[in-house]
Amino acid sequence: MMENAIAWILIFPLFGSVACAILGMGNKKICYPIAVLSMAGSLWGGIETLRQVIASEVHRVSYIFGGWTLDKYPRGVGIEFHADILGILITLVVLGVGLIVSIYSKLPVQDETPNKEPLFYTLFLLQITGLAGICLTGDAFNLYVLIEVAALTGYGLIAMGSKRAAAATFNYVILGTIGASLYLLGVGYIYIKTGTLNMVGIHDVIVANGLADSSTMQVAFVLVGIGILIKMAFFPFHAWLPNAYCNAPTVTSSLLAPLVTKVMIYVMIRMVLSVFGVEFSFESTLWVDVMPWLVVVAIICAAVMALAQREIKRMLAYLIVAEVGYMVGGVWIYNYYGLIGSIFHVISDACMTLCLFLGAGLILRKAKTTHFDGLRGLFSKMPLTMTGFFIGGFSIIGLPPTCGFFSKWYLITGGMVSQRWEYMVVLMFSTMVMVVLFFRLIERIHLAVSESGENLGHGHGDLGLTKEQTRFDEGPLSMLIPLLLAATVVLVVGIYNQDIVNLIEIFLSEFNLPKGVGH
Amino acid sequence: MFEDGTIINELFIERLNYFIYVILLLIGLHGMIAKNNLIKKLIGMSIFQTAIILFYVSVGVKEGATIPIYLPEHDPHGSHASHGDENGTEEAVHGPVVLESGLVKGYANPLPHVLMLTAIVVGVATLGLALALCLRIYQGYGTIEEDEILAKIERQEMRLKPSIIVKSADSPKPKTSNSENSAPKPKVSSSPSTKRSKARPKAKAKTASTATKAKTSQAKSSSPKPKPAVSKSTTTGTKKSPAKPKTTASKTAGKSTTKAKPKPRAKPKAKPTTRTKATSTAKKATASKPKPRTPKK
Amino acid sequence: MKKLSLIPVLVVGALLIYAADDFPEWGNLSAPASASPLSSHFISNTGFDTEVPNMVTAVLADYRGFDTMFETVVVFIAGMAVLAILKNSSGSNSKKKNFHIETEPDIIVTNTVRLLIPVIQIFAFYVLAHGHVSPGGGFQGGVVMGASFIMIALSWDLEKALARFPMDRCFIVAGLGIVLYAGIGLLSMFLGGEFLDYAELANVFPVSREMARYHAMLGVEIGVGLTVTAIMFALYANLATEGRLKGGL
Amino acid sequence: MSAPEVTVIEDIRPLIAFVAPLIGVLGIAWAGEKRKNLRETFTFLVATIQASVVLSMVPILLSGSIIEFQIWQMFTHVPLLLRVDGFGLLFACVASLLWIATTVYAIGYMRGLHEHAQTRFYSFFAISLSATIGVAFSANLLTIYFFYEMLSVSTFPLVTHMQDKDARTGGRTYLGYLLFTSLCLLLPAMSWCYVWLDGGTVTMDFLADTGKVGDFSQTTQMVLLALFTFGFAKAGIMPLHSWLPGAMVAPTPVSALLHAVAVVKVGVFCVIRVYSDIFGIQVLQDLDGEDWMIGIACATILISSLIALSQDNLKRRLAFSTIGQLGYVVLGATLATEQGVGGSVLHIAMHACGKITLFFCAGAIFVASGKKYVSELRGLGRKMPITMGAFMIGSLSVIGLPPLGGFISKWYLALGALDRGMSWVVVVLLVSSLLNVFYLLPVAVTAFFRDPEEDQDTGMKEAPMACVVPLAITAIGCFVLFFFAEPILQLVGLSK
Repeated sequence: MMENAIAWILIFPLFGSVACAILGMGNKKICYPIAVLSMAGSLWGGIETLRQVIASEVHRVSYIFGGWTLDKYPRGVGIEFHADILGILITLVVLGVGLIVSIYSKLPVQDETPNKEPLFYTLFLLQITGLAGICLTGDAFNLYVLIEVAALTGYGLIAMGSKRAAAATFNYVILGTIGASLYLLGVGYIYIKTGTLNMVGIHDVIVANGLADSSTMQVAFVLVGIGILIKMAFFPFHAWLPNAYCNAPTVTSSLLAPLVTKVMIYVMIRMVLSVFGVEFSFESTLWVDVMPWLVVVAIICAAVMALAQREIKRMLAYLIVAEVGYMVGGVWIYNYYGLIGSIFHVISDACMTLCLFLGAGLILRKAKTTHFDGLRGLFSKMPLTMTGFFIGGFSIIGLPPTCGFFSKWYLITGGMVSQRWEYMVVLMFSTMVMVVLFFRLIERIHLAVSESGENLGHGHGDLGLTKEQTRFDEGPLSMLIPLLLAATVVLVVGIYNQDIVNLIEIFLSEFNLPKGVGH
Repeated sequence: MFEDGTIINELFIERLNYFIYVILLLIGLHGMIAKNNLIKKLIGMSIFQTAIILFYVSVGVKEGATIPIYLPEHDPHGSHASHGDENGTEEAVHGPVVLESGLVKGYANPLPHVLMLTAIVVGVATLGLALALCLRIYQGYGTIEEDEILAKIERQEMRLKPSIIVKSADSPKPKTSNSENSAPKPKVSSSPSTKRSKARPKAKAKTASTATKAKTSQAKSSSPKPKPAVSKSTTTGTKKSPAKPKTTASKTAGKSTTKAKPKPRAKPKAKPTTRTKATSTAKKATASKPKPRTPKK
Repeated sequence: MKKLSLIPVLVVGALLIYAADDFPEWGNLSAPASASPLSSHFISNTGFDTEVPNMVTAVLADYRGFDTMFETVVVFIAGMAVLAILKNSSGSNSKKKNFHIETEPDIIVTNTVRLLIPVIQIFAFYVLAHGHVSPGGGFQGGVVMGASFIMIALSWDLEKALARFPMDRCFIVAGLGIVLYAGIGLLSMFLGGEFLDYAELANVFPVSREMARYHAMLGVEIGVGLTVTAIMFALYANLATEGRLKGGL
Repeated sequence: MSAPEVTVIEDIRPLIAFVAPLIGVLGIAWAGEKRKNLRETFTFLVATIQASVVLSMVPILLSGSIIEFQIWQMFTHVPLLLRVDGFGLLFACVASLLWIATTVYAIGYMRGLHEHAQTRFYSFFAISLSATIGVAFSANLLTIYFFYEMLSVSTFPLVTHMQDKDARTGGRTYLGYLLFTSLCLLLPAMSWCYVWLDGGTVTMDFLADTGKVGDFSQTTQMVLLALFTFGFAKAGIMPLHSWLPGAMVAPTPVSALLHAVAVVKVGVFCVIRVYSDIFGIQVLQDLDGEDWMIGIACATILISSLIALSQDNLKRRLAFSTIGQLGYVVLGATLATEQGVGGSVLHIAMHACGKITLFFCAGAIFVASGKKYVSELRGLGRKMPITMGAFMIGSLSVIGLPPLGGFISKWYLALGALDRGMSWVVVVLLVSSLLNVFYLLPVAVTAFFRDPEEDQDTGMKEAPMACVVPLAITAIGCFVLFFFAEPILQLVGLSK
């Protein structure tokens, strides 16, 4: 059991989902415990694998399905799961978020998608399966299949939402398919030149045959890169994201928003570092010169669009787009600290986005709207929810001791080392935008002032609301506890960031990355 | 003309498949991006995926090779003609052997075929799901033309918008009858606008909307005030100064950036009181709309 | 807008043509893809490792069995997602459309189909089971099998097909297909190997390790076939009726 | 600023002083609006605990050792480290002792005005004080930044306490200035030091890394100096000062403690830390462009005093006075001489005592009479003799007349200026003291020597006891501090 822990990560949710589909036909109530249990089992597998990875000398666990082990067969004959520290860290994020959201899901799923609980949980668990698989797989084509697993479940989960969700999902389907297909094409280009699909194998062939100058490989890099950028909603390709996440059911957006974009950034990091290799990606392509400027444009546009929103979920959706810019920038400023920042930001952004979307879900449930106009007085009505929500918010701004501060610190340090001033300036700019976003929200909730600046109450803290509207009325515990748990995670990840960063440093130490002057 | 090294030779003779797949792929991509009809987009998607399949299969081709199924003489169980596999001991005697390396070139590369089997299945799954979405969209909006869907969504949002404001505005003082009377007003006045916004360009509607916007923002700002003596349609209501709502309205109009939410005044003749009527006018508008546009195509 | 969309399209085209120049020649035996150790291993060792003559099947169901498992899952997801999207979704615009046909099904059509269906289904089993030695396998067999049910729905009506294969059962069968596939993998894991290491099944079945792979592959293909059959029919039934599962085409 | 040879003692007391208010918040929130007395008992209790813990560390410091406590490792090489040295302890003493006074005062003020949401008020007050103590005991730049941000955010609900339009404007200015500067100026500056100094091993520790910035080029040093000075915008240096008058919309206890003591003093405290412990006196003296900073500090002093003259709203006048006084502190630090820095340190204590008295008085006047403007105060001195007497004492201390605390600090500042050979700075000090006289004394003079207006209601009397007692105590404190300047300097470790 122990040596197969990495397989159990996927087996638990896979069987859980089928169990939901079959058993759920008879008894809908059974789906929720199945989902929570399989997530817990999966998380156990993840933690066990992390232990193995840390314990192993090379800091990675290679697991080849079907018994096509490396001692008897060439690499790439079977499909390999290749868990290095980075992969297993992101997997743990996926599983952790999945567990928290699955606990959270009980009531919203019942209320928002009545009679569809078995379907919902089936897709939910398969979504986790796909995302966790993406993080672990060591096979370029298997990655495509898993991306599609995650994407298709995502389409289904989103389309269960409001009426508009269908149209939004359709856009997502088209863009997502373009992205995945471009990735597939890129893998084909890699295959035509290297003759293998195994990530390690590809890297070995690139180095051995000196393929860095091959135009096919260059185009393959572009295709894979653009495919992933579309999937992660990088700025010019972000069109699918806001509508999809806004109109999705609460649980769906809480699950997808923290994970999908982040996992795709992980894929980019993996492609850049492990598959194509540092020399190829950074030295022999133009991406290092071009991407930081695209990132600047992306962050500015996303931040400005977030400013224009008057609805929490939509605002958060644009924030995600901006955050994607952070992380992509952290990779392409090309240095050690930038990558630490990028990887750590993947982790912390997942935590804080989870926090925010769980909070938004609770607000929607209790206040019946997430539009800014309907939020006044929520601090007294649901103080715990608001605490959780704004811990996430402060983390996005980057206030210590939340994890957002530390990731931002590393990103800034990275920009400093690479002397990418434009990236640093834009980080500052978007930080200020986020300050405005969240404190404007606090103002709207806390103050008895309308947006245009009129006093609404009689003064002395009167919010112009009735007693019932400000009375203490928290959401159900099954939703509140996951939110507070997520908020705690945001703080804990911040406080113990050094431990995580140490792990990331172990991972990065095998790559030859510039560390800056005097390091 | 076709000497070695010329581009024509390179592209059209030796790599013809790769050239054709690019063309197919571009057709598909263009269809996905540019077509207005959702089904046509899906057709584009299928062409796109098929092009990729063609590419992969081309990669697997080997000159002079046969399909990747062992010929009878290489069959792991031996020739079917001479040996039946009636007993298990046969294998020990006649066990499977590794194919000699010289024979490998006789079989096509099986891997791309396997990959494409997977890709086909994924394509089918995506297509099925997308068709279901199309059905759902058609149920919701009665059309599968993208621009019409967008227009309808915009209109719905606009209809939704005042109701949110009203909700939050009249919720603090639900008792005062005045604010209740005034509250539904913007909702009603906005419903005929469905027709208007359809008929005229967006920018125009935006400018025309300022007046009603003043009204709605007034409703928003004034109704929760302690003094219930706020009457909606006139500017006499607010105690502070009658000019105030106007200024705020212009401010909000300036601020509204992403989506124009046009709320033109109600036309005097068209004054639908119920929602159903409004939707019927909306339907009429959409029904009439495609007509002038189709001949252009 | 349409003109604008040409720009990315042409850019992509230019990129691809640019790269095509660098490709190995079409059908070249020494191209990396064809000459790589991977490809030659599949060709030379498939028989030795698994005793399956059809390399594609062996690669699909054994070497890259993990991929195929998720491929099956993708099919399953498609069915679940379509159901999730269309269930209880009857919108305002759907009621004006009423294709209910009052006339009886055509006698010639129904009788022909009645004759054809057993043949089709047997052919489906053949395609599935004979996938080891000839082109075919779980997906192909499953699709043919699913088509037979669709044929019933087309020639009679959907209710008749649904009476034979109710929607609930559809999803149970689809789920069981995945359970069968993953269960074989799980079993081999419990027997001491990795997940999907069919050779370990030789510990409990009286066959050699190679033949264990051979037979397990058949089991896996049956699992795939079950899922594909059920989902193909479910997709048709749901799409044809906008999720109402009555009336329809 | 610490003595060269010191013994380091591991002790948890700094952490207790920091955490006690945070735990107290739980009690305060639990007691809530329904159990007012219990809630305020909690506040008082926590304040007392904090003050006694802080005071209990004084003997250790006087014996020549410092206390350290590491909370956790933030980054590689950078721990979140609490260290109690003389300067920090002095600031902690000032803040925690004045918190006790403010607690008593706040009870009188808030109840007297029947303010709303008092639980929230006391909770965030406690959090703010916790953060202040954190700043005082920080051992390196990142730790200080950590608590600095905590203070910015936790004071926001206090500034916007009134929850109306003015509160929104004030709150926006407040946060806009403070977060913009800290996130956009401070963070890059710290990152710069972290990356480019000594191979990334620099923790920017106040003890170990003093003067390492000197490795940079002159231009870089100057840019860093500017980034740090303006980055700590709580110090209120001139172009970035307008948050302080804006924050005066808060209830008076907030203005009194936070905007006369905690927040602004945290700002100047950080600036002094940077000047004397990051740059170091020697490096600063060698820095060419440093005169600019002195000029800016002087300009701040003079301009703010001139603006204060024109303010009729009493609290705003005091706010601008505060900006000017903060200028003194920064000036002392920029002078980069032993005497100058000593003057700065002393001025933190002296001005805190004097200014809090003035704010207490302003609040007491508001509670008793509802008056906010200087011009309305005619004849008030006869009705509220204690309050106005305290106001007089506070004014004189801020102006800098012996035998009041304010005199000593100004004296040291002048000495520091002369040390650097900048006699024009002394002139600036004199002129500004004169301006202080012009804008502070008329208040007391109007209250005592002008006849009351005709229509004034006659029933007016002193504010509640809870308000009057603290302001009397702090007024006495202004006297007492005059005689304790030498021990303070000894504590800080500057006295030779």
